[in-house]
Amino acid sequence: MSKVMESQPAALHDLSSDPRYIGHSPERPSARRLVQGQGCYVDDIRLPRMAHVVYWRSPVAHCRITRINAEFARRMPGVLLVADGEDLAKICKPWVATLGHLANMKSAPQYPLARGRAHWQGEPVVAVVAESRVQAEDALQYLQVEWEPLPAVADMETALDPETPLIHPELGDNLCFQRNLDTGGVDAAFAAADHVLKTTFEFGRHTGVTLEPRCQIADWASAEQRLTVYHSQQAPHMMQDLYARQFGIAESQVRVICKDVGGSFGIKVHAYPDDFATVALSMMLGRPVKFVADRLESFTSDIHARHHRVHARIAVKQDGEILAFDMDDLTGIGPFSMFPRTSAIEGNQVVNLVGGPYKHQQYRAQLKVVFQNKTPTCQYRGVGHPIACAVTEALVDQAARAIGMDPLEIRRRNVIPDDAYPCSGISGVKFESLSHQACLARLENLMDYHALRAEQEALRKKGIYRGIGIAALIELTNPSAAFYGVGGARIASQDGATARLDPNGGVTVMVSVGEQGQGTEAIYTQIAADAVGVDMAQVRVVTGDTEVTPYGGGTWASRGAGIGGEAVLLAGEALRANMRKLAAVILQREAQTLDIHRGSVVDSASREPLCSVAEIGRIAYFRSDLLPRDFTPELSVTRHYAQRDYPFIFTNGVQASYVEVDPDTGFVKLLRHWAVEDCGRVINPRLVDEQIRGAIVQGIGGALLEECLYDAQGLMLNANMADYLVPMCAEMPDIEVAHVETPTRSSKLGAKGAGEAGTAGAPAAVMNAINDALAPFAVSVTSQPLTPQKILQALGKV
Amino acid sequence: MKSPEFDYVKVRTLEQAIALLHANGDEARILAGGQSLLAALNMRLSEPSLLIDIGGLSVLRAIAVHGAFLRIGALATHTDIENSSLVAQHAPLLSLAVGRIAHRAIRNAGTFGGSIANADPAAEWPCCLLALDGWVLVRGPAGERRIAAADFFTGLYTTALADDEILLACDLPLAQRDDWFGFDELARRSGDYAICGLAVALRFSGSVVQSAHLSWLGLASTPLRSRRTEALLAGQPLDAATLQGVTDALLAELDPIADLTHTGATKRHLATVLARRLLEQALATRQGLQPGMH
Amino acid sequence: MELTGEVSVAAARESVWHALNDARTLMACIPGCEAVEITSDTERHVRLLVKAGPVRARFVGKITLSEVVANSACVMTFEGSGGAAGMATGRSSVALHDQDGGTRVSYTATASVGGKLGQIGARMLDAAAKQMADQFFERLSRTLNAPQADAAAPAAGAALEGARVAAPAAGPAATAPAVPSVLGEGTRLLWFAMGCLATGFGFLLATHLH
Amino acid sequence: MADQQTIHLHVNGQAHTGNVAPRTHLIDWIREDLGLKGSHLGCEHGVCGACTVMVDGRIVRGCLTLAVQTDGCEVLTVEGLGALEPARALQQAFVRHNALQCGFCTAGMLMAALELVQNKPYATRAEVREWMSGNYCRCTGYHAIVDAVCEVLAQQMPEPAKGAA
Repeated sequence: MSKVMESQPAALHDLSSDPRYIGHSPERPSARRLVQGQGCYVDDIRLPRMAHVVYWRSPVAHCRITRINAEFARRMPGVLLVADGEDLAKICKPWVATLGHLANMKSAPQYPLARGRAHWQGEPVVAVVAESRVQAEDALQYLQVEWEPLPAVADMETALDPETPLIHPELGDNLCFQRNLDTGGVDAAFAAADHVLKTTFEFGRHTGVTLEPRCQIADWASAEQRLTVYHSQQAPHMMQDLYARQFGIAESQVRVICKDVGGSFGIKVHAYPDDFATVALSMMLGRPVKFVADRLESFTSDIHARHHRVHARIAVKQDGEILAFDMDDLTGIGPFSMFPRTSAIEGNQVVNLVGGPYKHQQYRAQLKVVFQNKTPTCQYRGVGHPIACAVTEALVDQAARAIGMDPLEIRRRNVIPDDAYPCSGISGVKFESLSHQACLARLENLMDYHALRAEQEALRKKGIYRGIGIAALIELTNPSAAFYGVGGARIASQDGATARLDPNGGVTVMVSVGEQGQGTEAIYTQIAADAVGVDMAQVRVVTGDTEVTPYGGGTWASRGAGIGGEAVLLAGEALRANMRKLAAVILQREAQTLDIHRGSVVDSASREPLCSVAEIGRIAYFRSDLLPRDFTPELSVTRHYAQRDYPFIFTNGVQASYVEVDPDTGFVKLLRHWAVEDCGRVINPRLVDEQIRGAIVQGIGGALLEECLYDAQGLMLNANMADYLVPMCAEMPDIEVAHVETPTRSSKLGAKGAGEAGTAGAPAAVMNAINDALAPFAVSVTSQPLTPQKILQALGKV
Repeated sequence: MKSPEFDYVKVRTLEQAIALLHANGDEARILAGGQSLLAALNMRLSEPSLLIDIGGLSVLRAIAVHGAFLRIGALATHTDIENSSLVAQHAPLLSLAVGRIAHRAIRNAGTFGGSIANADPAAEWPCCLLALDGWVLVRGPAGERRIAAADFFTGLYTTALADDEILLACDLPLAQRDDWFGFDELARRSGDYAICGLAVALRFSGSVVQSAHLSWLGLASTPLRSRRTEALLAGQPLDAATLQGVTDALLAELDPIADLTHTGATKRHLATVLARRLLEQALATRQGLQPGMH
Repeated sequence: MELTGEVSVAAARESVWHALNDARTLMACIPGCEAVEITSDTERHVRLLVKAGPVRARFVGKITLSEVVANSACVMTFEGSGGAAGMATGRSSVALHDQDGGTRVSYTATASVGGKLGQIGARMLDAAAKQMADQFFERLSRTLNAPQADAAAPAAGAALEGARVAAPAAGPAATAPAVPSVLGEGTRLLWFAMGCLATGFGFLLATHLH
Repeated sequence: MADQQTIHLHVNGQAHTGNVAPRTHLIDWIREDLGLKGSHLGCEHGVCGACTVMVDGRIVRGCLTLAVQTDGCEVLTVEGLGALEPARALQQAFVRHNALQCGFCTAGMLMAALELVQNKPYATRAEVREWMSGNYCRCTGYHAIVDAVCEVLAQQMPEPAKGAA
């Protein structure tokens, strides 16, 4: 079959009488500013009387702090303050990061700076504040900290053994969280299977390596008792709430401002100990204090993620029917659950998502989340998806190989059909409307699958080993309050937008979701322009300031377009309606006979321009004397949106990777990569494609290169940019992206998330491609990153 | 990450540099390209009281033929070497290797002499210098001396250079008509230090290998010559039997040190792969199956 | 890092043991060893200057001795710090055996490096430790073959800060007394030094710059 | 206290005199003393490329260059690119292809791309990937950056050569 019909269940409806921007790829308003070096990141900001802080961090995984001698450090030029955990604990409350809906989850109280004990290499212990960064670093050399080493829990496999020391004795064990899911008939399903494939998977610890390190400026204005924090952060309102609560002040006393953010990916959606420490220091000094993590401390203090060991099985019939999945996941999360999202969510997601695209009827999963003396882990782009997808898709490929079926064909036969929705997945997740069949068909054409298989076959005869890997995936986006809110975390699942007509006819839109580079400001501009009926050039979007924008959750879980975008659409439409009412009064006509069209008030039937939007703005703001006494124009409109129909709106997609493996060296060359993505309505195709490409490369990094390597004492061995291998340009493939658009009916806009699917599917696609290339040798590798060392070992060469 | 405090002198003459080095001893450090030194300073892993910047001594940047040698000034940058037709003609091995050194921004600043003096066991230049049996020219208060590459690299980041000596240049024997050179390395990312790398210098008489130099990077605490294997190659034709012999000899001779992600055994295996591939390339070239590389 | 090795020294077991117990011999044999301070029968504070390429890191640290069998074996644990630069901890055991024409010294050591140096130097730890051991024993053999050669060892009376802190200008300068012959002193120094020195190496490689 | 040293240099064509501590690296001096914040600090050990600037027409790491070393030099930063034709073309191509997301790497990317288009007019797509691999970008996946650079190379290629490539 070469020609494939594309099925599109829910057709896209027009969102306005004159759709000009939504669905197109106009230029990003901020792009020109950034290519001319006119961005404004936290480290670019210099406030009057601003001081600089550096932290002494634990050099070992676990120790008792026996003595801190700051005498010499305090004598150094420019030093303003040296403070430790006891000093800061006086003004900042400790926190315990658990969620009510994660049954029996445990963690221990955590402080801005370690008190008595340091629990991981990189935990902040002492703060040194000086007039300049150089002076602070100079003084740090003279700080004397004495410590006694304590036994470290490094290996998650033995974290729960009785002989393993307890990191938090008061908790009784090193178990943070566990979950078991069982549909009941799993053993029967495996007994009925023609083939059972069983594999152990390993996933290395990653970290985000945002190019701009974590940074903030905390400015406590003692006179008015107000805190302003310039923060490179994804969730300004969440941080406002946390600062207010931990320091016992009113929310109204806290303002969080996020200007340009140099990449976040989940690294900057958490509340770190040094975030609170920097604020505390500003309060103690009554001066602005800037903290910018240096790259070496980023590696041990930014959250890590992904470290899982999974034993998994699949049961399959000879005809290709998948009967069941069964898996056991162990993950190590560091000594504390991360504040406030907790470190149990990633493992929980793996349980929810394994087997996700398929219609099998039996599933069993066991999850253990354990404490260890390593950098805390938490939500990072893809949260659990890359693990669940790699486990699922590798097992599906093994099943296909066992029964001699084409990998594309076995997926075609087992995915939940496009006409079966809405329905529930076997783990209990609710699906609104997915398009696995359409996406597989689209991929088959996009990559010219059969020609590629022929090429692979021909090259094998010449001793060139290429492989094709396919990965179908589901991605959780547009979360409802079920994600965090129900668990008691004050993390908003709703977002808001205020649209305001300005006197000159321009429209200002203030949105609670910020810009991290993914282009949210651009799509909000597009949506607002279409919704109101003005040119994009007339729209100005403002984000990232808790004092200016409506209250909302911010940027996480691929919700910027689906949640924030809907709020902008609703606010824009409401403003348009109010503008028509105003025009009706001014022109003495019925509102329904008028419309707003490209910056003008027009006759809705003839589209004949009647007056400019600027003219009704002028009258509304400056000549209220011309308006009837009983009419007040409402030209600032706020609308909020929360997705309430489903716990999450799932998206789906499928990726393929084409690689060449050198069996002599174990080196892998990435030749091509394809992605077909269904994120519902595509608001800006170029931006969505770029989100997917960037996310795919981030996923490839984890599959082939990235890993936080630790020794048996819990010390990180490659905590620098040269030894922690992030993907660079030369090795990465060209990536072709195509779309199937199945809009969600849970919103008017119909947009789902697109930010994480690339990361979710890439590791699975690449791992499957490598194992397809290795198939002639009858070996496979399932430990990521898939290094030359591991591939050569699998091949028996070393 | 900001450097600790230090004084800085940009010297106008070599004599001035040597005098300062002599006077300040261990507290002074020579600044050439600075691509390793300044990173170390940023991390505060070193606290010299004086940096002696020799960057202004243009006399040290020359690349020129001196008798039977190509002399490469200590301050010649990697990019200078990349662009030099003299290097391509007389020391083609360097032209083959230079593209593998880090990335352009580093190659623009990093210097040949700096790399040699830094004696990084995974760096390309020390490996090439050793492969070519080149010489290192140094000058101290006592005057100049010439040190053979084989005697220069004494340990991990340590060389025969005395504390008060400055590296002036390196002399590389001019490539001859019957010479064949090859360079290859295995790095997971372009520009990274390699897991393992090999520089090969062969002199043929007809189809027989007259002399063979196999110089390795990334395997030990210094660049390394596999001399037992070289001896085995000398006087042999590059046929299948010889190639197999080379592989066996290397397995017996090499005992690489592991790195973070590759065991010694893996490096040994990869070394044999590199050797086989480069020697097959040499064979193909000699048989005229492909245009001569040089 | 795990390291095991064996070396032959052309001297009788007793004289090797004695040499290993003579602090001045050891200071002559351990590159960069600057000072020793006796803090108890089984504990020594030591200062060491690590020099490797552009790295210059001064370490102070503590070595504790256990399981001593005179003239034949001992076990040491070391903890050393370069202050903000990093720290090293480890455990090692050394045994001396008679053999024709001299003594065979066998050793095993595990070292672990934390802090900044560990973050960037780990990849070269094995190479550095191995080289350190080789250098030490080569110098030791030379010293034993030329008994006078080591007489003028450096570093008597150098200043030293407390254990696991390092701050160039900090702390009162304590004068290290001349070191009497103490069991295992030298081997303790050796393994401490190996741990520290190892940390000093290799970050250059890690920086991937030329 | 090491003495400050006086340096005279041109930055983006403008003459500057500065008093700098010898230890101040170029990128800090440009950002803090000149207030040119377009170049960024990403790793301060020379790997990420965010601080890449041009000194005398060649790209270098601003974190591995001392300000005092650039006495008498011509320094070019992202703020000065608008005055250079090939650089302006690169900026426009980056915008067209959305070859930037968060923008933190962009100044360094543009600098690296500039020396490429000035020195290797016939670079292939693979050579572009190789050349640009000294600069880290976490957002884009590099595809769009490579597209943008290749487009400018194609624009600049003399007509007859275009067919060949």
